[in-house]
Amino acid sequence: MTGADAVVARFEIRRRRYLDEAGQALTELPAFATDQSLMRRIYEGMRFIRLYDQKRVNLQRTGRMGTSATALGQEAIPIGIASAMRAEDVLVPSYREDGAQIWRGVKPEEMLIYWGGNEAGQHPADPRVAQDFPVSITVGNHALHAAGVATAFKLREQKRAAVCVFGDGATSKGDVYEAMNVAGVWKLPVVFVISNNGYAISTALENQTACETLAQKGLAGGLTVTQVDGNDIFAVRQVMLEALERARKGEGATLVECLTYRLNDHNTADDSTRYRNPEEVKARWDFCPLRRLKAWMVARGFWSEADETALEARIGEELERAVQAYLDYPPPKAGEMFTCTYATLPVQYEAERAEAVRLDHG
Amino acid sequence: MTGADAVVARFEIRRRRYLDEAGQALTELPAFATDQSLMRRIYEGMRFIRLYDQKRVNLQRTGRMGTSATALGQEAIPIGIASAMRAEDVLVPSYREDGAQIWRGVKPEEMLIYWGGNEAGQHPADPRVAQDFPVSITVGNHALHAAGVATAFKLREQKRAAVCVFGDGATSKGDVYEAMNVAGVWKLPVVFVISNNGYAISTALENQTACETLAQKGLAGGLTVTQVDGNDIFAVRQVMLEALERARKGEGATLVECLTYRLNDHNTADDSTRYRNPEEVKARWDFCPLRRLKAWMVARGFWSEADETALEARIGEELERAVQAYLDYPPPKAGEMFTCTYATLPVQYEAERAEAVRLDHG
Amino acid sequence: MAELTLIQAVNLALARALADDPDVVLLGQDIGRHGGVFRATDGLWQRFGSKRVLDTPLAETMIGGLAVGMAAQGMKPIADIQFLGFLYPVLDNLANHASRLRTRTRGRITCPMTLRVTHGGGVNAPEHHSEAIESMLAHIPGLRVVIPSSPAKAYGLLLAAIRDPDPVVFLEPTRLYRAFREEVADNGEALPLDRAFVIREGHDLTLVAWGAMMKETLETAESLAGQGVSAEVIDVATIKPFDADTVVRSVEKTGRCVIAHEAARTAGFGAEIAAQLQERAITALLAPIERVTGYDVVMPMPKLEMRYIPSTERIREACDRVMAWG
Amino acid sequence: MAELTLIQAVNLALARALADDPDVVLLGQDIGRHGGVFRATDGLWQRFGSKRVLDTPLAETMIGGLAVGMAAQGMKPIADIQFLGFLYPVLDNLANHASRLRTRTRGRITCPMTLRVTHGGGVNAPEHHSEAIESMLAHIPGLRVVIPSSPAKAYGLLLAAIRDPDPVVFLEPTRLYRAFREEVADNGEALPLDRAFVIREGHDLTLVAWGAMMKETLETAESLAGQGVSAEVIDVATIKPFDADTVVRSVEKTGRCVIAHEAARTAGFGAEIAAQLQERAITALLAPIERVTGYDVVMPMPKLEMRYIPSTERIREACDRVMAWG
Ligand SMILES: Cc1ncc(C[n+]2csc(CCOP(=O)(O)OP(=O)(O)O)c2C)c(N)n1
Ligand SMILES: Cc1ncc(C[n+]2csc(CCOP(=O)(O)OP(=O)(O)O)c2C)c(N)n1
Ligand SMILES: [Mg+2]
Ligand SMILES: [Mg+2]
Repeated sequence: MTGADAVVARFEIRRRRYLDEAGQALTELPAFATDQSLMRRIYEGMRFIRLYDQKRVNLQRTGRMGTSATALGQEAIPIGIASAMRAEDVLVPSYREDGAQIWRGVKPEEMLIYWGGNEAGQHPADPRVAQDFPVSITVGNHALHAAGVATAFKLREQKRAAVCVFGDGATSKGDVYEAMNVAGVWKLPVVFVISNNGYAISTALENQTACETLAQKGLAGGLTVTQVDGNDIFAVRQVMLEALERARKGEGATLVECLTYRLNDHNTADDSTRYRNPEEVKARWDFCPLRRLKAWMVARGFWSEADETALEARIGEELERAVQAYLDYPPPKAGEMFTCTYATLPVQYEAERAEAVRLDHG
Repeated sequence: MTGADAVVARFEIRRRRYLDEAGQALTELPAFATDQSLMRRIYEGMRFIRLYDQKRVNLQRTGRMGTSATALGQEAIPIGIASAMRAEDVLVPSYREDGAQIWRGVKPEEMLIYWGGNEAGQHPADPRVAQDFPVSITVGNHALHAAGVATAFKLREQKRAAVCVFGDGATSKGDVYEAMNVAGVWKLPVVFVISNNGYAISTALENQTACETLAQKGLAGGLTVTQVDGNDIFAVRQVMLEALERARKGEGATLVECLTYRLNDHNTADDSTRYRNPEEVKARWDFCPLRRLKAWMVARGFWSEADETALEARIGEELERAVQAYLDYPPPKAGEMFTCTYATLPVQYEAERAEAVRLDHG
Repeated sequence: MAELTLIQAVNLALARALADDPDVVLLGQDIGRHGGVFRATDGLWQRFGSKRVLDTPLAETMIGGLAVGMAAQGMKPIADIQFLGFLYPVLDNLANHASRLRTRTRGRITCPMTLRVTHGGGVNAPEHHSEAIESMLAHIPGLRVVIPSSPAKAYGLLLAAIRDPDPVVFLEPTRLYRAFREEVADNGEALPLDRAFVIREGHDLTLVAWGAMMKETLETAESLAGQGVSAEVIDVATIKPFDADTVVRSVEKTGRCVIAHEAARTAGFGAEIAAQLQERAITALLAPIERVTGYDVVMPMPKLEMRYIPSTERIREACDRVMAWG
Repeated sequence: MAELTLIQAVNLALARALADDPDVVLLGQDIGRHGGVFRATDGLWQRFGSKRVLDTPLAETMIGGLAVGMAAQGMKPIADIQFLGFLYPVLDNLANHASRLRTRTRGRITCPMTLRVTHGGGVNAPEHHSEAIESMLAHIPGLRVVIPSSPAKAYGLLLAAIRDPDPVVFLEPTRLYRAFREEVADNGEALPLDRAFVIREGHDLTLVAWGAMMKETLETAESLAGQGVSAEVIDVATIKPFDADTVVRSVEKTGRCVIAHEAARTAGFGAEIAAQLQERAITALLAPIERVTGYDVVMPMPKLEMRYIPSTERIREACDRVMAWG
């Protein structure tokens, strides 16, 4: 290049990592690593999602569940996020964070009721999650909702943060960018988390963007950005703790890119062999976040095979109960369509309701 | 920060500059600087816009023109862009690039006919601009249209480039980001130019984004990005030449941020004293791109006061002619509404057309 | 009581809402220090500060999405979109989120937001500034759509929209912003969000319109009176929910009806009104219901916009046809 | 001639268009190697390559905007939006650009693009996957809106949409994708874009519907026949422009009409049809025109969607009311 070029800005993207694939610490672990009971709850939470996902898929395969997506191989992300959040924070999830929603207080059967095709599942009983957003089926829209929630926190001077989770594909959407830009200029207490599992259905990351990292997309909003090994629960949780702290302190928004891999099909309606090589998937099993954490837990003396057996039995019972509760849940009556469309149904639509109720032969 | 942070990516933003405010060269100038006839045409083009803008505003003030915006203080951008483009390239302008459109072949009276409230002005006679896009009134949408045009070039293996110009405010729009992202991943032959004049109507840049540069927004699309002194015609034109060359060579898209300042109100309907200090504006006159270039031209022996006087007379006559042509242009007939809504009007709408024609009392 | 223009009444209602309820927050482009491109928010930023009147970056989708998130927290955001042609990017949030949050969560999360946007042409504005797409909005369940036709209605309906627990799109007829003044009492009284207004009583013919079209409609009624034809004029005011009862009652009396609107004819809201009238009052109809509307063409630029917007002449011709029918 | 499902007919028409015209290019999410979430583009990427079948990043606004730019260069892009609930972000480009480029430039730049998107519910899909907003699209001047009800119509109408010099939104009834097979000749013959089809002749009553609702409508006609009521059934097929002549002719014969559609009632396209019928055939009407539609509520999730979509029972009740009227 000719001419006088002065450098006016410099940026750097860093990646956080603590545990290697074998579960060996690569560096000093975050303080919380010494908290055995916490680490056990975290491991149990990750284990729970995997078994819960299996159950949900089995229900779908046997015609008792609608289409839904699992977090297979990505369990460290929802648990890392949820375990770092406070109850008063607000979670704005995509459709792959059942684990985070359940950790925060949604009952497994409530998630199943939702995925089973009933809005009632998005009205969980636990007051701690009363303000969390429902599952976002529309990819990316929810980033702006999280920014709006954070705007309310900021205007009301509440020390709370909003956390929005979305995938690598979602980063191509303009509304996600718009959310990061306003979060940057208004210094909003929000954390955007990219669950970069390498695919958007069949679209591999290299066909989604030319960016070498997704974290750098946050530079377009003037955000603090960081990348983490998303299969390393220590990295995910620690970076979330730091980002949430920054948010609550009024230091602004953070974009966290979690590197992971989708070991399962996109969802129960997908067949990923149409677009990716099973060999590729097999190789990625070596990076499984659960195996890694378990190895560390056992080595640290925090966990034993006996614990594992007991846990599986416990989760098995809990899931049996949840599935039964789901299957026993009464189907909605036609009138329900009308009850929450407006605070009070305008008289103009009463005749429609009456007809729907009259013709509801159950 | 604790933990093992590895740097995985680095970026830097550079700014291009050749002439200082006084018109002194700060470094070796681009090759084209030695081409006296080109430099004279460039200066004349910039001078033309300023006088054309004055005329258009006067017409508005006297009730003979609709709302429109001027390029006062930004003239180096449209001329730097247009003079660097080839006829076969496609310009996708915003509403502030009359100068670029006219340089490429749109007649001044055609621009006036458009701003006067008649679509006919967007159908210029000159075949060289037959594929250029009409003025984009909707902020930002046109970035995707430019990417689409570039997609056609790429699929057809044509050595052409699309150039899209928009303002600092437009960079907050999701579609502009989406355009940059797809241009990056598909290596499209497109150049996005930000005419950063510091304001989006009343919104100052610091309320638009937290980014220290707008050029860095291109990093979110994996683009080649650069910043230039937008009031330095050498910098604007040279960087455009380089970006267009890269585009035609198949080396991908570029985002160019031109730093300038809007010396005028946003448009003829605006009163900028409501939101910015006249002192601020006064100070910015020292950076006027015309004055700067003229000083250099005179010092270089490319231009004289006699030339200036002759030019003003010539432009004066040309504008008189254009204004007369505009005022003499016949108002459209009501039937025109129907002629181009579809290639052929569906019979279903014939009755509407007949009524409109019947009731057109001129 | 002061004589105010419609835009002054909007400003007054916004000021009242900001003063009454700390959860009310305005957000939009250039609404702060600048006071809005039409001055609708003039002085509000100076009076209530930058935490109540938020100047946003230039992104309509963002304005809609932020409002949804704020409303989900129980705030009462009033989002401002400068022109209806720029509302399209917000439809995603209006149709997929604002109007659905309540039912998606079975009442757990609600969306008490208001979205203000200018409506219609006739002000010599550039492209995309003069649209009228109320029927698209009326098709979105969970939403309310309101359009005032006078300063007093603007004040009362805007307060109602802001206080409503569900999302409301409030359309402001640009052509009426400074068209005339009316006495407006700043009494904080809201108007109902489901009632049409009989503006002028009559027994031969029912004229139905809303927003800026009330002008041509009332002029037509006046000219008809000159010919001894007594027209009843109804201002729909709330497009959604639509108060069919009031219109049906009128048509049962007059037997004749002409509907006028600026929006394109096909699938315009006039179709819904005509459909309901023939469903509920067919035996009373002495003639077909006529629609006088914008044509099925793209809203033209200023040179032709008044040839597109229904003229008094066009409405009058329709009335004459309806009166002469059969 | 092969017996094909509707989705196979769509695939066949796309393959034919790609083979016939080098300017035809498909773009959308997962339409390449994957073949589309419903397999509509199965095998096309393998056969025509990645320069004719483009997998895009995940951004609907982008897909619409790219198509506009490509079409402005004279290409014939066929954009694919996975579900109608994700079309909202594209409305900005459809209403402000695709439908306007021709008139904004007085014919200099045109927009011969096609936008394919699934339509309607009944397939047990998640939220936002089962919308029906054809009336919103029908309100956009400069656009054409088409919806097939059978494999053969899908083939002929899609080819017509692709070849049309203006933007066309092609709605594909998800519920019919694999519902039944029909003989489809791959003869490259297009069907007209402004004609409704009389599917079944009758003289007592006219039933009007489109897309997936043809199923319930034809079933109703069959059950009516059992009661000695002869119903004429019309498939609108092209929502915009709407072929009112065919429907008017039928109603002038039968004097009775019932319209059925999945979309919410208020401002649905049924209103436009009813409005035009009473304008043009009021003297022939022996009863009010009834609309049997989705309710004015948010499209419910699977557990209730079949209570929302008009059932044969609801359509039959309306027919009985209309037959018994007066
Ligand atoms: C706006 C929108 N467009 C398209 C879809 C269909 N869709 C559902 S998931 C998905 C891929 C999302 O990929 P990514 O963001 O990476 O998240 P992941 O599923 O991998 O977790 C698509 C295209 C949608 N739900 N919403
Ligand atoms: C989508 C959209 N939103 C709002 C407007 C109204 N508007 C016209 S120009 C403008 C400011 C644009 O600022 P910038 O992008 O910096 O360009 P500049 O006018 O400064 O050249 C706005 C908000 C518009 N035309 N389009
Ligand atoms: Mg992904
Ligand atoms: Mg600017």
